Parts: sequence; structure tokens; C-alpha cells
Amino acid sequence: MQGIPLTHILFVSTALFLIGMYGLFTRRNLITMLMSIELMLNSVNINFVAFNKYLYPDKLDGIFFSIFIITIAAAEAAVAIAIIINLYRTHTSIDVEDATEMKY
Amino acid sequence: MNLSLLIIIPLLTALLVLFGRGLKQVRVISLAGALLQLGISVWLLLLYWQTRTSGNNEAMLFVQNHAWFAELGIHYHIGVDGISIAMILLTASVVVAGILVSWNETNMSKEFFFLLLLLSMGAYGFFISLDLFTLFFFLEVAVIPKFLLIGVWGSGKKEYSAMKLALMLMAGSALVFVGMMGVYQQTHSFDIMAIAKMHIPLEVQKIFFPFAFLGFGIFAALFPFHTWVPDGHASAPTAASMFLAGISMKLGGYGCLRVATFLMPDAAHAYSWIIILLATIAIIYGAFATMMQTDLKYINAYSSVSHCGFVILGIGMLTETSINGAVLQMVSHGLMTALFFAAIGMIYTRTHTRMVAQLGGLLKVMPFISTVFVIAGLCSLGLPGFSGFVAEMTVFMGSWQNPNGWYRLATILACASIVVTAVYILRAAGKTIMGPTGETHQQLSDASWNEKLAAGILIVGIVLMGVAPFLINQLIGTGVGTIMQQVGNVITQK
Amino acid sequence: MSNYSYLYWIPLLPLATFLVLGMFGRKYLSPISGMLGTLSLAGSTLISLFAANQYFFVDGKMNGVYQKITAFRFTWLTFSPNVSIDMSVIVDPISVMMLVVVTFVSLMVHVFSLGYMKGEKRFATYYAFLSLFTFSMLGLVLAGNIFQIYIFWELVGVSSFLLIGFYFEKPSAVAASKKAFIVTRFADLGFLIGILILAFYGKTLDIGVLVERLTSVQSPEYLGIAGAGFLGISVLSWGLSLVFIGGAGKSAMFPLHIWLPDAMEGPTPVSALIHAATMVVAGVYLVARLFPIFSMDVSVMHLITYVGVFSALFAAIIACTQTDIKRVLAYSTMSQIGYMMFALGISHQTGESGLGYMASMFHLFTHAFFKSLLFLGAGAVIHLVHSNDMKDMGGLRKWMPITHMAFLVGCLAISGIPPFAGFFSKEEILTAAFHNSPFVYGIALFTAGLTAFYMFRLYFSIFWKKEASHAYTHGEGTLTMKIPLVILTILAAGAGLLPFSRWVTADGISMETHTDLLFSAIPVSFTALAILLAMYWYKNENDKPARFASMAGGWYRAAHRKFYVDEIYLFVTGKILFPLVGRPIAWFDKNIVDGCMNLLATLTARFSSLIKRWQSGSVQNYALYFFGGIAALAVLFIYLWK
Amino acid sequence: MAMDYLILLKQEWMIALILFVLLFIKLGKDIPNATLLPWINGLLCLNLLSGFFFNQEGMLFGEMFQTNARLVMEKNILNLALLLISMQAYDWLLAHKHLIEFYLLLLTAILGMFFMLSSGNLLMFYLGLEMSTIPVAAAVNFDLTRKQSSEAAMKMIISSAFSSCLLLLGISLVYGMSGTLLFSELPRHLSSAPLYILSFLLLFSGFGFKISAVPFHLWTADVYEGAPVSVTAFLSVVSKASVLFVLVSVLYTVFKPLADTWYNLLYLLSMVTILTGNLFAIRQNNLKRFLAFSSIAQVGFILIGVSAGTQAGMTSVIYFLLIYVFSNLAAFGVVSIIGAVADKHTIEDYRALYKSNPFLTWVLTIALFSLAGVPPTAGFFGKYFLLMAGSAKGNYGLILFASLNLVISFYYYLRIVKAMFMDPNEKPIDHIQVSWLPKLALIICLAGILAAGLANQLYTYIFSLCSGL
Repeated sequence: MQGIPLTHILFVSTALFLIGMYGLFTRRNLITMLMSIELMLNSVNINFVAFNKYLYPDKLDGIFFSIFIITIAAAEAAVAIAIIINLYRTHTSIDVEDATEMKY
Repeated sequence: MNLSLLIIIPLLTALLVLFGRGLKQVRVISLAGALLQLGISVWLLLLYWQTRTSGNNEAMLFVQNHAWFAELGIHYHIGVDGISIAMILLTASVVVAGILVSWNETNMSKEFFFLLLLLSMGAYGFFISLDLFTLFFFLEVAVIPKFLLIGVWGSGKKEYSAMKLALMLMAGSALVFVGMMGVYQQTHSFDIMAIAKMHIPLEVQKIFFPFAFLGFGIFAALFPFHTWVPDGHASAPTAASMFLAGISMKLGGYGCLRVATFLMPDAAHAYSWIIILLATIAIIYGAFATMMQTDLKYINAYSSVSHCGFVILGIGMLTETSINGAVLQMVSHGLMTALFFAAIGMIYTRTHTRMVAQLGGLLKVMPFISTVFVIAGLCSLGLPGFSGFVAEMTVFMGSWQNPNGWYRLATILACASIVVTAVYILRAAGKTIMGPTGETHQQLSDASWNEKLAAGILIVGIVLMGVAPFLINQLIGTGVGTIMQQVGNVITQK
Repeated sequence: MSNYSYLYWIPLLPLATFLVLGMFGRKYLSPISGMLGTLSLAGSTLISLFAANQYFFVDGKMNGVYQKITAFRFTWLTFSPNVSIDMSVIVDPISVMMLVVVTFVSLMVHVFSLGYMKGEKRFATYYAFLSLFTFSMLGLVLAGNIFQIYIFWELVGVSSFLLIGFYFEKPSAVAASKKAFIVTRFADLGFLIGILILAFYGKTLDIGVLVERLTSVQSPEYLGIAGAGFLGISVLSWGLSLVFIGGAGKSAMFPLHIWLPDAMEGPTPVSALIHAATMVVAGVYLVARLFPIFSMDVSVMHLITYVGVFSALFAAIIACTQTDIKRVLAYSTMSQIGYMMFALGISHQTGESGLGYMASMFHLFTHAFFKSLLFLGAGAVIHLVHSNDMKDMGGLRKWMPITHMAFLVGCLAISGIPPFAGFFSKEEILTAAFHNSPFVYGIALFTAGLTAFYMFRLYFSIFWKKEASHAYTHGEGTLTMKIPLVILTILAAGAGLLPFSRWVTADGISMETHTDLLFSAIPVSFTALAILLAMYWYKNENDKPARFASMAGGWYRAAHRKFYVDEIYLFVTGKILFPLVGRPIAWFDKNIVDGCMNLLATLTARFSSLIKRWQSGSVQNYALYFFGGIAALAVLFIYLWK
Repeated sequence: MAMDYLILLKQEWMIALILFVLLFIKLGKDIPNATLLPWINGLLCLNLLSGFFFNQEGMLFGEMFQTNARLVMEKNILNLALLLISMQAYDWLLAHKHLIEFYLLLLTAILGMFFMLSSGNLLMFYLGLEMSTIPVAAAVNFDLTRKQSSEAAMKMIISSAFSSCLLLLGISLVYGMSGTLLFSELPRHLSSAPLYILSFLLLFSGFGFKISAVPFHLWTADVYEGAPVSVTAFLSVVSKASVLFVLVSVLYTVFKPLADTWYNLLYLLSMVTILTGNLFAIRQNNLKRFLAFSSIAQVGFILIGVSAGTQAGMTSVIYFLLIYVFSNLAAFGVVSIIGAVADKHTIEDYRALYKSNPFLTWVLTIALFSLAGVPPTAGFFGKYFLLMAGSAKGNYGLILFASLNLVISFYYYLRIVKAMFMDPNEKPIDHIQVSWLPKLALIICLAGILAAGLANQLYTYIFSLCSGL
């Protein structure tokens, strides 16, 4: 643990963030997109925890923050999934490309 | 005297109109309010005279100054000098005449009169404001009623015209706003009289003068931003045309003078050649464009472009006489063009056409209206005895005092327009008023009492000014003097 | 010196009449409007005569010089401290003389119209307009301020417009009235600019002061105006020429004369008053009024001379070929005014060399009587025949003996046969011309002959030629039509005997003129020959004139078509001004200026629909743009814009 | 001390209380909507009143929660907006099955906003933000059977999740560099180092998303169009206003060291936002969508005021938002009534509305004029005060640009006025009998539109609260 520098962790988190973003941009399935968002949130969590651990170990701001993020991510996911379910009811599809009726 | 009355009475009248039932009540309320306002304006004139003769030489009289948005330096600051009083009298007469002319407006009469009165309130407020922001406020108040008046009660391609008019005027006020901001950020004041005493550096003036002048210029139909004028006037209902040409275009001229030139005199000097160039083009161009028109309203609208060019020319020349002339021309043009539109409206309601070619010999069937038409026409072509002559001659005389050779040329060109004016006025009058009367027009009736009264009020104004110009000259003298103090006299007489 | 300020009643009486008749005449006063107008004008006439008596015989003279008195002054409009329009009443020989002429002729016309216009529906309006005209003309005459002249100048123009277009249902009358107004307006433009120039350099609008300043060679104003130049010509010349253009327009000098013949569309008494006796001589009066200044500039004086003399000849030639009797008279008016004009042009300011000035004024004076007489006579004829064309007339002497006599006297007077009025004034003009320029004298002489020829052509064609073949239902007309004819006949016969040169001269000092028999012999005999020729050709119906006309060929046709001046004007306005200036501007406004505004709107709309794909409806795109936005901003703010 | 928890948090307690009451009602037996609605509105009214008493300044939870007079006033504005929305939704809710859930969602959201407003810490801010977003996303889907509604909700939740990811990334970077999340400590650490700028931009994008500034605005139109009108109104007024309140104070206090950067940023974004909003608005036909774009353009103007960075700037923003509440809610009120009763949503449907519904037409007209900035409506003052404040830095180009864009905005506002007054219509909307609650709401809005501008006391009051930045 001590041997791993902060930058490595940040690389991981950044990569995770970008992967999540890539997923969000390219995946057509809404559930997958939601998962991609979770990936991004988790990458931020990593950031917070890592910063807290490496740079400011005397306070617990970062740790707390990530706990709250997890909580809120859960809430968000709950609402999102509810919405997606309802979307499926109305559109009989959870393909994001099928829900582009409103535009311009 | 409490100048706020000038704003409050139209406002109250407008609100009362909303409670009126049916055309009869509504029009009576409006007329009463307008007459009251006219009375107050005349009373104000008398008071003003009394104060001046008793030796009060303040630049502005009856001043009220209350903090409004004090944190921003905005004050409800009102006061009048002779120029404002002339404008107020003009407005009051045109409003009374306009209401009389629309006596039988059955279509949504309540809203119609409400908007007319609101518009007039904007004009009154504008003319008495001594605070830039208040001035701007009232300037914009006067825009939207026009849009509705033209769009709802107009004729022809009214929606297009109304939209064009509203957008161009808004663009004008946008420019005004930028100019105003420039002045404000430089002086941290909106008080016109106070700003006039501060010195704004020339470079700053040079940046913001064009905005202010151009912005107001759009209101005053400055070439090439005049295109709202023909369409707007032509589509508007009679009273709205009268208001537009009679009052609203004057807002522009007054603003050019009171705001742009008065506050930024150095830049006015620097840019006078452009102003004069544009004004001269407007005068000549408007005159020739008028010559080719076939619709009476278009004729008058284009001629307004030409005539308002004199206002701009007078301001651009920057001599005391020319600015005097510009003010006179504003008043004169306001009365005259309102009369013209009133006459055209009367003709239109009877014959249902405004095309010159379809009219003829109206003098035989409607002598009164025809006489009104001819009087308006003669005033427009600058016949002595009517206001147009006095105003135009003062502009010419003043312009000629500017010793610059090119400006002289501009003056000569402007003078030449009186010939073209004669051509188009006589063509219009000759075809519509004179000549054989059309078969279908044999049975038409002459003016009713309200129309006669409306025309009468305006004619009295025109003739009074034309016969006794010394009165109005005295009235506006002090005001012009104040402006000239600021501008400095360009004449270097040996 | 007594007070002349009562003179302002002279114009004010007609003004009051105009206002009363204009506002209430149609409805309430129609039957008595004629009497009302006539009576008030009679009042004016009496005052003028009284004033003339007082001025010329009682107290006008001081140290042998007729004084220039400003009887009344009232600042009407102040332009700048020293430049203002003052409404003033000026009393000097020419203004008093003009007062008499204008009021008197106007009175005659008023009286004549009582009969002539009887039964006309717009009787009251007619008298209102007449009063308006009289008022304006009197104001012009009394003006002591150059701008005041301009004001009344315009008013005169508009009343002329109204009267020419009196028969407004006749398209030709409408056209003629428009033409008259626009052409004179065009000339007035010159006048206006001239005023601007003179006023700017003279620093005043008051004629007296202006004259004083611009005639003393040392004054700074004179040095200023004579020293400044534009296009190689001194500003003084420019100013004066422009003022002269104004005068030329109103006085129908070539090439601004085209409106005058057409103006005959108005009622004939109007032609008598306005387009013969009074208004058209306003140009002459203007030059006379500013004569001291004009005489400072030789080149402008030459301009005046040659324009005058050319117009005299030109009009006389055309007059010989016209068949409309009023048009003949109109051209003769133009020709006679040409005389007055060139007489002024060859005159000088002082002493004997000021003869031309005196002669010009004298001719103006006599011309007013005989020309109004001729017009009223023609009016009586037209009243009877209901036609203007001489072909419809002939042998009328039996039907209208009084008119016949009057017309004959008028013709003799205008031809310059002694002892009729025209002889004396024309004699002076010719004398002045003879002493100044033989060339001008020659043309003037020839013109005098032509005048006699065409006037008698007219006379014989109307009253002799064929025997009257048809019976007329009524006689010469009412008493009110006969009385003015008689009075004017007497004046046309006798006015020349007045010692005019004692009263009206350029410098106010009386001068004596002599009738030199030897000198008169040439013009008189020449004129007599011309009358005989006219008699030979026109007294009886024959084909001699027609033969001569076909001999002259193209020349005759050109003269008959008035030398195509109208066509040139029509070409300039109809083919150049309207299609090449007016229409392009209207097009430009509709398509370019308006188009620019519409283009702005269209462009905005186009741009708006161009970027609509941005809002694609796909949430993934939105996120992509979201991220792209941040990335772009980050690049911008971290690397580019610090 | 315990009193502090009661008094400083009074508005939050009040909301929570109402939430509980509603939950109990929900759990209890069915009460007809018609009886319930006046009571709920009464409660909201009480809620609004609560903001006017016992105001104190102070902090709680170790600077995490702070409150002062300005914040209380901002919360009052939000409460007022909520009350008005609720009153206007009367007709729509009367027949709606899930009446109470509607209020639960919106009240929760507003509670989140209160915490966000009062936050003194990035964590608290984040919590408030999310708490104010997620319930609204659910509320957007409130018309469960409408396709558009669910599509809009989907777009909203995905977009907001994405934006909060980026926001969190920004916060994490700030935290990583400064080690603190407290607003009061952050300024000491901030500098214009690239990473700070990046994290600031990320943070700003979170704000930008909520206030729909370009280029973070793309969700706005679709969501506004799809959502029930009342929710749209809530989104466009309440949620936007709350974030703007926070944005102003955060920029002016926390990010003061980065003033140059955010000034330039706002300069740029305001121009782009105004232009984009205008250009899209001129071609819209659906009124809700139209109002969405018009509100985007409005935000552009607000950003100009924000960019001033002075007391006048902050005042003008708050003042404008107050006016915006009245104007926009008046517009949405009419749209919601007509949508609920006549089910008409496009400009074509509104043609000749004046003939049958003069009252509604006048309200909508005046509201549109206020949005356009026409005197004597308050919008005029609001808008021009923003520009005045913005011009203090001498950026006249921006002012000119904005003023000219006002002309474009005029066009589209007037287009609707034109449709209502001037265009003929064969099948005009029938006369609508407006219930008393919505009518009252509209009249309040109207009064606000007319009075808020002319009454200078309001401005002075706000100005005094904005001191001590």
C-alpha cells in the first residue's frame, strides 16, 4: 500500500472515469448507461479516498464524501431505474435511441 | 405646478377606460382625459411664461427630483424647458385629435383607447424626463402600444409592418441603451443636467455618441433605418398613424437633441459630417421616393422621412438657429403630418381606398376634408402662413450659418427638396382632390363634427405657429440656448 | 413727415375678407360675398390713393429726394440676433406706385367678376381667393425685408395656384395650376438660396440695411461678399443671379415662362389681375427693389438685360402664331415684361443714366392698365362666345361696341401709338436702350413691331374678319362688367400723360423726360406699318396668313409649338427625373434598404434552422456536447485566454 | 443552542413538517382532492409566512449550514414560487390520482434547495443539489402514461447524473489540491493553476447544467416539453433560481481568487447562451418548448449580471430572479390552465385567444412583455439592471450584443402576442372558466409584474441584503 504512489491511483480513477464516460456515450441500453454512470461515480470515490488517505490523512472529509456519494448514487439509481421501467412501459424498449421523439 | 400630472392623468384615464362599458363611455372618458391633459398643457405653457417673465432663468422649471433606484443613481427627475413644453403641447393636441378621429372605432374600442392613452403617457413622460433612465423607460413604454395598435387595428400587411416597426424601434432603443450606459459608466450619473456639466473625454464621446444618435435616429427615421416608417404608417389605423408620425418620431428627434447632442457635444462636432450626410440623403431620397408612391399613406410616410431629415439636418449643423429650426420642424411636422393622416383616414373611411389613381374630385363631395387635405399639403410643402414654412426656413437659415462649404452644399440640396415636395404634394392633391369626381364617389358625405374638431385643433396649431412664430420661438429660445451653451457656437463671424 | 403706419390696413382688409369668406362664405355669405370683397377692396384702394397723394404731393419729398420710409416694423421671427424676419411696411416711390396699381386693378377685377362669375357655385370661394391674392400681393409690395418678400412671394404663388385651378374639375386646369406652382417653386428655390447668400454676407435681412451695406464698397460686408468666390464667380454675382432666377420665374422670363400660357386656364378676370397686371411683374418689382445692389454687379445686370430682351422677342414671335386669344395675351405679357426687365438691366442707379429704371417702372404702371383692359375685354368676349379660340370669333364689333372700343384702345396702347399710355413708357425704354446698347435697341424695336402686329391680328380676328354669322343670346354683359372696361379704357388712353418720372426714379430725385419727335418717329412708323400689315392680312378673311405660314415652314411650326420648350421640360421630368431618379430610388428603397432589413430577419431564421440539429433529441449527444463544452472551455481558459 | 437548531433551520423544519403531514394523510384514508388542495395550499402559504419571522443569522453543523437575511429572503422567493405553482396546478391536480406524491416530490426538492442555499461546505452543497434534482426527475415522469413524460424524465436523470459525475470530479480535484471542502477556507487555497481552473470549470458545469447555460443546456427543451406544465414551471423557475442564488454567492465569495477566469467565462457563456436561446426560440411552436428556450436566453442575461462581480451585480441577479418568478410563472400559469382544460399546447392553438379568453390573454401578454423587458412591467427593470451591472467593467461589446439580442427575443415574444391578438382562427379555444385558486395566483403574478419594478423599496431591500460580500 505504502509503495503505490498517488499518481497510480489517480491513473486508475481517471481511466475508470473515462471508461464510464465512453460507455455512457456509446451504449444504447439505458441500464448499461446507468452502470457507466456508476463507474464514473466510483472513480470519483476513488479520488476522494485516495486524496484523503495520501494527502490529508488527519481529517476524514474525503472518506465521508465518498460515503455520501455512494448513498446518493443508490438513490439516483433507484429513481433512474424506476424511470427506465416506466419508459419501458410506454416505449416497450429501453434503447436510448428509441426515446428521441422530442428534438429540435 | 406638479409635472407628474402629465403622466398621471393619461394613466388614470387609461385605467378608467378599462372600466368603461361600450364605445360610448369609453370614448367620452378618453376624450375627457385628453382634453384635460390639453388644458393642463396649456396651463403649463402659461405658467412657464409667467415664470420666465418674472425673471427665472433656470434651465429647467418645475423640477421634481425624487430618488427612485438610488443605489443605481436613478432618479425620478422631471422638469421642463421650452422645448419640452412645445413637445408636450404637440402631443396633447395630437392625442385629442387622434381620439376624435377614432370616435367610431367599434372593434375592441376599450383596448384601442387604452393603448392610445398608454402611448401618449409614454410620450409625455419622455418629454419631461431629466433622468436618462426615466427617459429610456418612457421611450420604451411608447413602443409596444404601437405594435398592438398596428397589428390589431391596422390594415394591409399589418402584422409584418407591426413587427418590423417594433423590432426596429427596439433595436433603436438597444443602441440608445448602449450609449446611455457609456455615459453612465463614465459619469456615474443619470442626471442629464448634471452630466452636461461634467466633461466626458472626447474619445469616450466618440464611442458612445454614435450609439445614442443612431438609436434615436431610428426613431426619427434616419436614413437608412427608415424602412419601418412607410410600412408602419401605411398599415396603422388612422389614430395610430397620427401618433406615430406626430409624436413617436419626435421622440427620436428630441432624444438626438437632448441626449446625444446635449451630453456629447464634442462628438457631435466630430461626427456632424456624417449626420449631415445622412440627413441630406434622407431629405432628397425621401422626397424622390415619395414622388413614386401611389398610396396616400405611403406618400405621407415617405414625405415624413424627408421632413424628419430636416430635424436631423438642423441638429447636425449645430448652429443656434439650425437647432431652433430642428425643434420647430419637430413641432410643425408633428402637427402637419397628423393632420395629413387624419385627412387620409377620413377619405379612406368613406371611399375605402387610398390609391391616388382611384380617387378624384373629392373637393366636390367633401369640401371640408379636401380643404383639410390641401392645408396639410400646403403646410408640408412649406407655404408661408403655416408652420412648415417657419420651421424649414429656420433650418435653412441656420444651416447656412455653418461656414463649411460642403455643409452649404447640403443645405442647398435640402432646399432643393422643397421643389420635389411641391411636385409630389401637388400630384397627390391634384389627382385626389381636384379633377373629375368618380362615379362611385358622388354620394359621399363630408366630415362629421368630431372629425371637424380634430382637424380644427391641428389646423389651429399649424396656423398659429405659422402666423406667430415669434411666440414659439420665444418659448423654445431658452432651451435651445442651454443646448447651445453646451455645443458652443460654430459660427465664427468676423 | 407724417405717419404712414396706417398703410398696414391696406393688406389687412383683403386678409380679413379672405378669412371671413374662407370660413363662412360657402355656407352663409355666398350671395353677398362678391359685394363684401369688392367693398373691402374699395376701402384698400381709397387708402392707397390717399397715401399716394400724401406721399407724392404732400410730404414724401425731403430735400428734393423721395424718402424711403419704414412706416411699420414688427419682428416676426428671429433667426439670430441680427438676422430676423420683420414684417414691415415700407414707403418709397415704387411701393406707393405699386400699391395704387395693385389695389386699383384688383378693384376693377373684383367689380368685373361680379358680373363675369355670376351664377358660379363657388362664388364665395372665388372672392376669398381673390382677396387672398390681393393681400399677398400687397404684402409683397410693402415688404421692407427680403424674407418678407419671399413669404408673400410664396403666398402669391399659392393664390395663383388656387385661382388657376379654380375650375378644379377640368383636368387641364388642374395640370396648369400644378405647372404654374411647380415652375415658380423651382425658381423660388433660386430666390431662397440667393436670400441665404445675401443674408449671410450682409448679416441682415432688412432691405434698407442690406442695400446700405452692399452698396458701399468699403463696408466689410461688401468686401466679404465680393471677395468670396465660387467656381470663379464672385459670391455677390451668385447671390444676385439666384435672386434674379426667382424673379424670372415669377415674371415668366425665358426659360421659366412655360407656366404662364397654361395659366390662362383660370377664370379670365384672374388672368387679368394676376397673370397680366400684378403678380407677373413681381419679378420686375423684386429687381427694382434690390436695384441698388444689382447695379453693383455688371455681369448680373447683363444677364438681366439679355434674358429680358430675349424673352421679349421670343414671346412676341410665339404670340404671332397662337390662336387662343388668352394665350396671345399671355405671350404679349411675357414680351412686355421682357421690356421692363431689360430696361432695368441697362439702367444705372443715379441721375440721367437711371432712365431705364424709371422707364421700366413706368411701363409696369401703364402696362397694368392696358393689359388688364385687354384681358377684361377678352373676358367679355369669352363670356359671350364661350370659346377662347379666335377661329370661333369674328365681326363681334357689332355685338359688343363698348368692348370693341376698349379693346382697340388697349391694342393701340400696347403697340405704342401716341398718345396712348404705352407709347410714353415704351418710348422711354427705347431711349434708354438706344443710349446703352444698339443691339438691344434693335431687338426691342423689332419686338415693338411684332407686338403691334400680333395685337392687331388679334383685334381684327375678333372684331372684324368675318361677319358674325350667329346670333348671341345676350349682350355685352352686366353693368358691372362694362364699368371697369370703361374706366380702364380711360386710363389706358391717358395714363401715359402722367409726369411719372417726377415721382419714380432710381434714386428718388425727380427727373424730366422729353418726347423727342425725331426719335419717336422710327418706332412709331415701324409700329404703324406692322398694324397695316395686320389689317391687310386679317381684316377680311383671306389666305394670305396661311400662305405666309407655309412659306415660313419649319419656323412657323416651331413658333406655333412654342419652340418646343414645353417638350424639353417634359423630357427632363418625364424621361429623366421620374424614370432615372425617382423610380430607381423607390426601387432601391423597396428592395435594397427594405431588403437588407428583411435579409437580416431571413438570415437569423436560416441560421436558426441551420443549428437545429444540435438539439438532436438523443441524450447521448447531449452528454457528448456537455463534455465537449467543458473540454473546449478548459483548453480555452488554461492555454489560450489567460 | 438548541433554539438555534430550531430557529436557524425554521424554514427547513417547516418543509419537513409539511412533508410529514402529507405522508400521514397519504397513509390515512382517502380524502377527495377538492378538499385536500385548498388545505395543502394553505399549508404552503403558512410555509411562506414562516420565512418572515424570527430571522436570525448563524451557522450550524460546523459551518456546514449557514443562514442569514439574504438566504432567508432567497428561500422566501422559492417558497413563493412553489406556492404559486401549486395554486396554478389546481385544475390539473384536481383530477390527478397521485396528488400527494406530487407535493412530496416538489417539497423534497425544495428542501434540498434550502440546504444547498445554506451550504457552507461542498459536501452539503452536493447533497442539496442532488436532493433537489432527483425528486424533480421523478416528478417529470409524473404523467406516467404519457410517452413524452417518461422520455423527458429519462433524459433528465441521465443528464443530471452525468453532470453530477463531472461536478464530483471537480470537487474531488479541489479537495485533492486544497484539502478542504469549507467555503470559508477555500479562497485561501485557490489560485489560477491549471488544475484549479479545470476543477472550477467542472464545478461550473454542474451549475451550468442546472441553470441550463449553453453548452450544458441541451436537456432543457426536451425535459420542459415532456414534463407536466407545473413541473416545467418548477424546473424553470424554482430550480433555476435556487442554483443561480448559490452560483452568485459561490462565485463572489469562494471563487473570488479566480475572478478573472470566471468573468471571462461568463462573458463568453452569456453571449453564447443568449444567442442560442434566441435562435432556437424563434422557431419553436410548442409553447412549453418555446418557454424553455426563452428561459435559456434569460439565463444568458442573468449571467451578464453575475459577471459584474459587485454588490449591484448580485442585487440585480436576485432582483431579476424575483421578477422572473412572477413573469415566468404567469406565463406558465396560463399555459398550464389552457393545457389542463383545453389540452392545447402550440402557438397555432393560441390564435385568436383574445376573442374567447381576454383575461388569460392579457396575463400571458403582460407576462411575455415582462420576459421581453418591456416597460412598465418589472421585467424591464430587471433586465436593464442586469445589463447596467454588467456594463460596470466596460464590456460594452457584450452590452451591445445583449441589447441587440433583446430585439430577437422581442420577435418571438411578440409572435405569440400576435397570434393571440391578430391572427384569425377557425377553431379557437373555448372560453375557460378559471378556478379561483389559479386565478388568484395569476393575479398575484400580475401584481408582482407590475409592482416589483416600479417599487424601488424592493430593490433597495435586496441591495442592502447583498452587502458584505
